[in-house]
Amino acid sequence: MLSIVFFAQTREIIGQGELTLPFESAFSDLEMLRAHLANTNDKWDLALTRDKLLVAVNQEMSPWDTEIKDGDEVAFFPPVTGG
Amino acid sequence: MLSIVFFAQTREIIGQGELTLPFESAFSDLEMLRAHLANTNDKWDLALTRDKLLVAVNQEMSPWDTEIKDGDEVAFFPPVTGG
Amino acid sequence: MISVQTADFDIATLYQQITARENNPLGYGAIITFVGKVRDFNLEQEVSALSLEHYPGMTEKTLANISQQAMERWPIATPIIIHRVGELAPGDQIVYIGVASAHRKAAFEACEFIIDFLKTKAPFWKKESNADGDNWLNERESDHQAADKWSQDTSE
Amino acid sequence: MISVQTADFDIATLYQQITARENNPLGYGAIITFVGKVRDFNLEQEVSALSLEHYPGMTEKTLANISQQAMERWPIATPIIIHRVGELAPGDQIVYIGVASAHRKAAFEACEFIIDFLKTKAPFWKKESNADGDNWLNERESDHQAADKWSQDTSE
Repeated sequence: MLSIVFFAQTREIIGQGELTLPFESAFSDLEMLRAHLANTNDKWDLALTRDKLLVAVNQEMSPWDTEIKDGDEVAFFPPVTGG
Repeated sequence: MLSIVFFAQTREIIGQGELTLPFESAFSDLEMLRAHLANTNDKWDLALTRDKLLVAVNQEMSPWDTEIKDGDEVAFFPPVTGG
Repeated sequence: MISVQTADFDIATLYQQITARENNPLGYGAIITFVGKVRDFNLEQEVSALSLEHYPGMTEKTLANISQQAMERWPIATPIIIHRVGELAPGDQIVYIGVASAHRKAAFEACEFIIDFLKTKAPFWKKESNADGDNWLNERESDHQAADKWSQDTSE
Repeated sequence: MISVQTADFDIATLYQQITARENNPLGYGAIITFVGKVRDFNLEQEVSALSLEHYPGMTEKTLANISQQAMERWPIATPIIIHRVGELAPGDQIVYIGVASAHRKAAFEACEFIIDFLKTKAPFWKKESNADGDNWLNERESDHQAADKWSQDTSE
């Protein structure tokens, strides 16, 4: 299983904060996973537009070509604005 | 009158913190005043060695060629070490 | 010390901690602190509330990593980094960074490095509420420039 | 606010003052503070006491001038500068500088500018007492370099 989490605007547009997904080789890297999720519907497509979207694997910021594996936690979120 | 004050090592070597002196045109700039005071005795000469000595006129750090006038307050002291 | 919390923090208590012997075994005497607060009165637009979301777990890891990087780069005691989350009001404290060193330049640099990296790397998101509704804040280019300068800067 | 005093200072009270509306009318939310303390435990040589002499009158004028320069150079609220004089013990606080700005970079720079100039321009002198007797501290070249860099630095 993959654990997927969303934060801030991304979470709000999608309308949920988390989901789990059986791992498939069809989305074995972050870009493939993003495209797969964006395909869900128009809202998900908007929320997961790659422009300015950030992604973390197992709580580490990662580039889009990062490979993922069963059991990973993947987070999608907009640029951070703390401090 | 000139009011002369000394601080820190300068004060300790000279053995006094202040004095007043009738103003004379013979020491109309800071270097002339320093030389005049240094002439007092060996201790004053040592304390007022120009190397690393700083001088302020009316509580403003001043270069050695600054002219002084009757009524000024002149301070001699070593480099500052606060903070 | 790292803490992500909803509760407010007390700068006097944190100052005691940063100077306490267990945190600062060499008795470093130069202490720099940074506090960031919600803007109290904004002349252009009244901000009535601020909501801070974060990514639990990743936030703490990121802050610990930034703290570690600062300690490898400068001769400092363990920094204190506190960041609040949840609902905040104008004037409320948001973030505290405390750094002690024997050298003030190192303490200034390490403190600025930590806040610059926190602003661009730590997963916090701010949402402002005002008369016009809610707005997620945009990232600021100036924050990225501030963080980037630490990769180019080769001075101590 | 400038104060040269024998009494200790309380950083919590000073923090309230730097953020208070009368001092910080625009509600600046980035607050940097610097505290310098007498080294508490020196591995090389035990310092048992520190005596701070100053030039009354000139000290206050110099600090007011440094404060004014900082306010002309950066968009900051009135800085707070406190410096103690007289007899101090290891661990005692010596100096406090508090600066508030809307921009953290301005607050960091102004705070560092003030302490760099204080160290090289304000008429304070430190005398350390240890097992070997009394020693007036020497000026440090690094302090002069730190102050000089503000004349060369043309960045904001």
